[in-house]
Amino acid sequence: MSLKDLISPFYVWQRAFEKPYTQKRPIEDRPGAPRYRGFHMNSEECIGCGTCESICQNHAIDMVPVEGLEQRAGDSGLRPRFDYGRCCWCALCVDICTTRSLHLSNHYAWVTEDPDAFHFTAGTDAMPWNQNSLGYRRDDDYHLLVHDRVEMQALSAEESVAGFDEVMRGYTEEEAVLEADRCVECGICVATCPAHMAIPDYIRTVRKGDYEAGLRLLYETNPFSSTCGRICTHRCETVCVMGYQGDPIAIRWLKRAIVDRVPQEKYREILGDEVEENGKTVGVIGAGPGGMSAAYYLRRQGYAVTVYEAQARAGGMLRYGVPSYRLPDNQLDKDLEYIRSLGVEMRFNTQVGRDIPFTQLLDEHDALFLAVGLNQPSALRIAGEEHPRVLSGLRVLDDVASGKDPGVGKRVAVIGGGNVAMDAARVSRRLGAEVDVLYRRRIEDMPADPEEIRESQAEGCTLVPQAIPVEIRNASDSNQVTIVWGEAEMVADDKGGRPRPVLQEDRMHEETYDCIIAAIGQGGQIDFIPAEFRDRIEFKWNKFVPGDYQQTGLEKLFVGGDIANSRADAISAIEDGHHAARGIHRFLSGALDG
Amino acid sequence: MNTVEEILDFAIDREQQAADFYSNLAERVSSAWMKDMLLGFSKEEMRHKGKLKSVKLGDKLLNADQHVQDLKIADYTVDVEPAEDISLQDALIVAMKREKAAYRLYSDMAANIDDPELKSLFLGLAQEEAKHKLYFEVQYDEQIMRDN
Amino acid sequence: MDMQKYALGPLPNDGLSAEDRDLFSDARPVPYEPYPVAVVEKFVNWVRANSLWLLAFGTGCGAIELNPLMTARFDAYRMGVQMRPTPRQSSVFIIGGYASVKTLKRIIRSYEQMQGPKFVVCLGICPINGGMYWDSYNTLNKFDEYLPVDLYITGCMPRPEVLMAGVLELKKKIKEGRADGANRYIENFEWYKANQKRVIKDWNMPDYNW
Amino acid sequence: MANAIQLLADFGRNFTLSDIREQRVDLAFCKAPKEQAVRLIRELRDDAGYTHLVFLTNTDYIEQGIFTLTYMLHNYDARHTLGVHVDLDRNAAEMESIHNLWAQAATYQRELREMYGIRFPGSPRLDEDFCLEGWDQIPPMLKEFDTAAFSLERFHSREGRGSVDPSEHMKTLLYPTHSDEPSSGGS
Amino acid sequence: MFEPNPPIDLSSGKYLKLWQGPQHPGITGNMSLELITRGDEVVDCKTHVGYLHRGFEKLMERRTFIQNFPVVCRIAVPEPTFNEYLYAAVVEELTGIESPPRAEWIRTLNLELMRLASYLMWLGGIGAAFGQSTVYQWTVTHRDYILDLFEEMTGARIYHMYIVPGGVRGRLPEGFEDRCRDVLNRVEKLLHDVEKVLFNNVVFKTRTKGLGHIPKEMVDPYGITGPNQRAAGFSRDLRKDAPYLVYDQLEFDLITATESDTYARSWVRYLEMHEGIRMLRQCLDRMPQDGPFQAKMPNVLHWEVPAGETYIKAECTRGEYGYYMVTDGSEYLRRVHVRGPSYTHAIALMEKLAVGTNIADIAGLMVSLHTYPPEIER
Repeated sequence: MSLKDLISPFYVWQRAFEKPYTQKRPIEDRPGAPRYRGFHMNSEECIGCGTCESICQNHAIDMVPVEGLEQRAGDSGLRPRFDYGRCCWCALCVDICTTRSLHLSNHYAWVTEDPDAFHFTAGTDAMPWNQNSLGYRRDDDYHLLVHDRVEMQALSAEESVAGFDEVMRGYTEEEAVLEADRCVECGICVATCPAHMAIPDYIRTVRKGDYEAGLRLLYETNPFSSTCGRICTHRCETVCVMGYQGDPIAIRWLKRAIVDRVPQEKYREILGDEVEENGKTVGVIGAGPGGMSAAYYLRRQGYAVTVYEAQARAGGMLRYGVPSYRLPDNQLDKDLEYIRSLGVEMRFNTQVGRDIPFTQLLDEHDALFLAVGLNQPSALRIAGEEHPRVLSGLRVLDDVASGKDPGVGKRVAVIGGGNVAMDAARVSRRLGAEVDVLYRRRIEDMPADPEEIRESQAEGCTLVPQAIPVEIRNASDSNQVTIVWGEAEMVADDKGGRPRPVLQEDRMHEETYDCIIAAIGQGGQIDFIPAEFRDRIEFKWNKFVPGDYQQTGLEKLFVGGDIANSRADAISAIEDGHHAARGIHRFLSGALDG
Repeated sequence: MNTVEEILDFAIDREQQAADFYSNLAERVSSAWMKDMLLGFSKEEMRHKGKLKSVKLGDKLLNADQHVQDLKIADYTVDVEPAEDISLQDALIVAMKREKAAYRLYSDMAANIDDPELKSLFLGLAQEEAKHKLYFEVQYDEQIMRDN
Repeated sequence: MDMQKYALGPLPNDGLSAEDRDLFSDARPVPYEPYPVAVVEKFVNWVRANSLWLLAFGTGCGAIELNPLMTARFDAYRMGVQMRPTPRQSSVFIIGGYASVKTLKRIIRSYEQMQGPKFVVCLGICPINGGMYWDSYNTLNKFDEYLPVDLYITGCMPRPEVLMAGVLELKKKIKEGRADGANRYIENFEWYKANQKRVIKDWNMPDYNW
Repeated sequence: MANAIQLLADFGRNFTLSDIREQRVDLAFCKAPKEQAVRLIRELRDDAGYTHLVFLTNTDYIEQGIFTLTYMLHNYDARHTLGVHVDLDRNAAEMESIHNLWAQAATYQRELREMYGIRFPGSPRLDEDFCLEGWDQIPPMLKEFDTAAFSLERFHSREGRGSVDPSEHMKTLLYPTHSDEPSSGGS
Repeated sequence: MFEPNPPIDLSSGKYLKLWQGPQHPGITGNMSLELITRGDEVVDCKTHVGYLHRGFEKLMERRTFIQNFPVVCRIAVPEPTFNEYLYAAVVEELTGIESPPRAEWIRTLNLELMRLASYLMWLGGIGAAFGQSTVYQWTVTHRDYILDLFEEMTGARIYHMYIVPGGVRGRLPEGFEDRCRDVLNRVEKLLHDVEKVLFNNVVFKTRTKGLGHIPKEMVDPYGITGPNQRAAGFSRDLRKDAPYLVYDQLEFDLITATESDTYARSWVRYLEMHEGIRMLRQCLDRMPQDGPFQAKMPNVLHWEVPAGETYIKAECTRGEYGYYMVTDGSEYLRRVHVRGPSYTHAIALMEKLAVGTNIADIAGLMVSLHTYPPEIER
């Protein structure tokens, strides 16, 4: 023991003269740090995808409906409800939040005597911390999700324009798994998909490499999987939650990834081919995606199905309107062949009304599904349109699909901005022409798929937006044609529709081409239905207005496809067919009130 | 036509004529669907007639100052014959052109008259017709030129 | 108050062996009766509220924030709070988060040994609904099934500042005469005991630890 | 560390070692038969410098019906860690005790007895409760023990919870009839 | 080597069985010692643990790899970040992810701050165990200053959940370095005061010197690691022997002692705190200011870690802390074992050291081994 050791402890007194450590008002004066992980807040961007619920290891989050909140495309109408008897404030929910709507405030005090009180729906319940501006937010450089899409291998513009080879080459297995891995499996897309395909489920099969299970899932809602894996309008991707901070999942390509890995020979083995006949017959008018989809699901339920098709081959617009660089014939055949192999009877070159009366079909079958599509191109109805160098877009595509040369020449003007116009333009490029695409509205208004627009531009088509064709004249060369067009000004629509183009007569242009391809829209043709049924079938403008289950007032008649819906795409037609099949089955088994 | 009453009677009569035109055409067309469509047009004209009647009775007023949009589709489409195999596209063209002609008529009359009250009435009628034309133009824009 | 319940006779003390049974009291606890004069009861409650003695038993991870609370920086002593090493001297039992079954047994022992008036404050999420350990085979999910709770403070961890807010809330409750957990325990004694014995499979202590 | 593999090769002359794998330069694993394991570990400790028992633990391979014990040994001088695996029959899990080699091994063995039901005859206080008290179920670390179900059943969960699946919710509200279920007749 | 204590006949009346804990102020956390005393002398000691057993290893088997990241820090309450780091390191090694250099520096900073905070808490404990409550008041307060730093860096005081597989969760906040330096200066000043008040205190010296002597030959058979081992004369420290993170780029001295008693162990820790401050200052000076702090990650919602097994260890305040993990290629791990130093120190070692000591010194002895019950039973 030393003297120093005795005295040294008294050093403690020195601290008596220092400022005390004690916080005067700890409750009031110590808000959480700016990054503090306090209580939850949720902003209006929330779409109720439930990813927060999936990642929560404490099961502290429930997705609950919120009164006054409408569900719409891309918003489930649910909101996260937190159980503060479970939450550990790890903020994984904030890190994973797809819309970045969820974050934490720096508020941390909640004291009550009621153990059942610790529940609240963030963002909608009035909580004391809702106005807090500080608190934990995900750092911009920190990610728990993969935001960049795995790009698919594609032909370069030079390669693709050189022929009719498929432009998109498909994912390799590794690429498909990587892309599938990005999916958070929230299922928001399912409601937006017209066919309500089990998207998260089949994406999971890609991730697991179980393509057979994937194919079975696809066929539950869509017998045109190979086709849709290529040319679907993929509305699902527009609401994909991954799109809020990065690229949406390439849902369409993943569907294709499944189909590409299952050879056609194995379809019957994987999907089954046994059909239990139920003795009833259904007629299907039109062998397009809608008709064949109905045929597939009806056949699966045991109906004897006969498909009446005016053309020589099945596929409808998919065959005659979609060029092979987007959808190779053998891929369409892959889908169709399996449907036919189940025993669907096909009557080609049989146009209802011309070759066989509608009433006969009505008598012969227990029910009819009609999906004749829109195959009448709208006319330009401007002066000079009867010029022989004015072609219709559908005709050009049809010719190319049938192996004929449409003879477009070296310089082509395409009128229109839909997929038919884009395809006509790209086909013309492949046939060696310079192409201008005249469109009345702006490029962003084009109804064509964005990638069609992008690719057509890459392939060298010149888009001329806000150009209204006004007149067609003879050119000096009789093999050519001159078009007069005026610039358009966009005016807002008073009733909230898309902006409308108005011709500016003082800004006119004149241009001479080898041909003009008109692709401004199409209408339907249903004059074969006798007038006596008119009162029982609702029709507005140029479309059917079906009731529940696609049924018309003429109980035996169900309708669908482009001629019965406003979306006019393959996937909607497929769902119409499937839904009509459900309806027909209910109708014929007495479960549907006619 | 020097009085408000006379002018309105004239206009009402024109609407009736238009309605008759469509119902006559409907008689002739072969397609049940077009027949229906044309009867719908006819009904639309009868509605216009009804509106003018209530203007005459003083229940409603015509607004001469309102701005009605002109999509000018009727200007650059060709004239078509109302034949019995008329298509929806052509029927719409016929309709918008008829409305355009009516609009022209009233506008011209307004230009040639000095009486401010009557002038205003003609302008009001012209705007009515412009609205009808816009209706058909919008339908044409939406239903026929979907992709353009 | 239903005196019927307290006339049920002596506690069975089934968990004890025959020779041990003689060593422990089998008396039933009796609920606290407020002073008949309201003003007196109010005054007494005011006194109680300003002298909260915490039992030094860190039953779970929440105990970690009791150190800052009871030291210079947050200094809960100024609110009349201090730590006591034995239940006999304590009036507030802080359940520091999750309670395992093994700890529950000691919690019950300690709680029953505390002299009234006594209050239970639960810290953190785990005693509310299982919290982080909602699926653990060894931790309780709803602490209020086993002992009466007067106050819950959520958080993981609840910070010392919230603990202080909790103390203020508890004081308020006591002053208003609403902190009646101990009476609830006695009034629903059979229910609490049944719950306790449902999870404590080796019950080898008296039914009430006097 | 190349000489770790060399060392195991040397030991391999007297022991039947399998699954020799080098995870890192300072970490290797090998598998020894049950009968040889304790002798091997003793020799590793006494002759090869693996004097530090880092831990002893068990992995449950329920699909193969085995437990795999891992004796993690460390050689301070060589700065090398060696994991010795020993497979046990899951239905008759018993292993020789090493409490005589390392004092703290008794604690590990006690834990394994409680958590997996593995017996280590002779190990002190083996059958005393370790972490659990009054446990009346199968050992909790066994793969077949469902802790969530047990917790729910014994400790309950608070009322007032309930979640809705977003896509199911949207289906119910937006397209309730688009379902095959009510009409699933045929195949 | 395991040597049973001689049998004791309790019925002889010479002995008293005494439970220290779990409800006892002289116990570190929620655990208990079953002591048998003869007079003031402890003749037998048994450690009882499990009061905090939550079954982490089981719970982790049924959570995905990202879901485990917030779980692990709860294993050792006063020192959570070592769990975070080791879990992250194990998952990274099995997945083949490499966390970027900036994250490695931030992690080192984080771990050393944690070490300092944990030691401060311990220093208060050892002071209080020997009647020096002033030290406890000082150090817990200074630890709180470090918790403030953690709060602004990670968003929480206790459970930081900041070191995530792949990197760290965010950059350092604006002005953090300055505030950190300020706290380090304050802590350093405090340590000098503590030296005067505690380590030079005749009472403390008298009571701790010679208490709980661990002979050198006991170290390996009892699996003693960390400061307890270094105080017995071993120059072993994983930061030197198997450098992880950026320890190979930091200058620091290995602290050892030879006396191997409570005083020596305390003194080693005390000097290590100074080394920790030295390392922290180097981190602040040399840390990269930009660059990524997170590796490219897969979608964590269904993160499948390839099949494999590994063991990663780090030097925590108490010794060798390690994670052993077996994966089978699924979204869930097959087995994780958390190797904590308290496991051996608090049970086998404590039971041995307690025999022959004075009952009044049990608390101090316990603290001098620096054990955390939640880490023992997990």
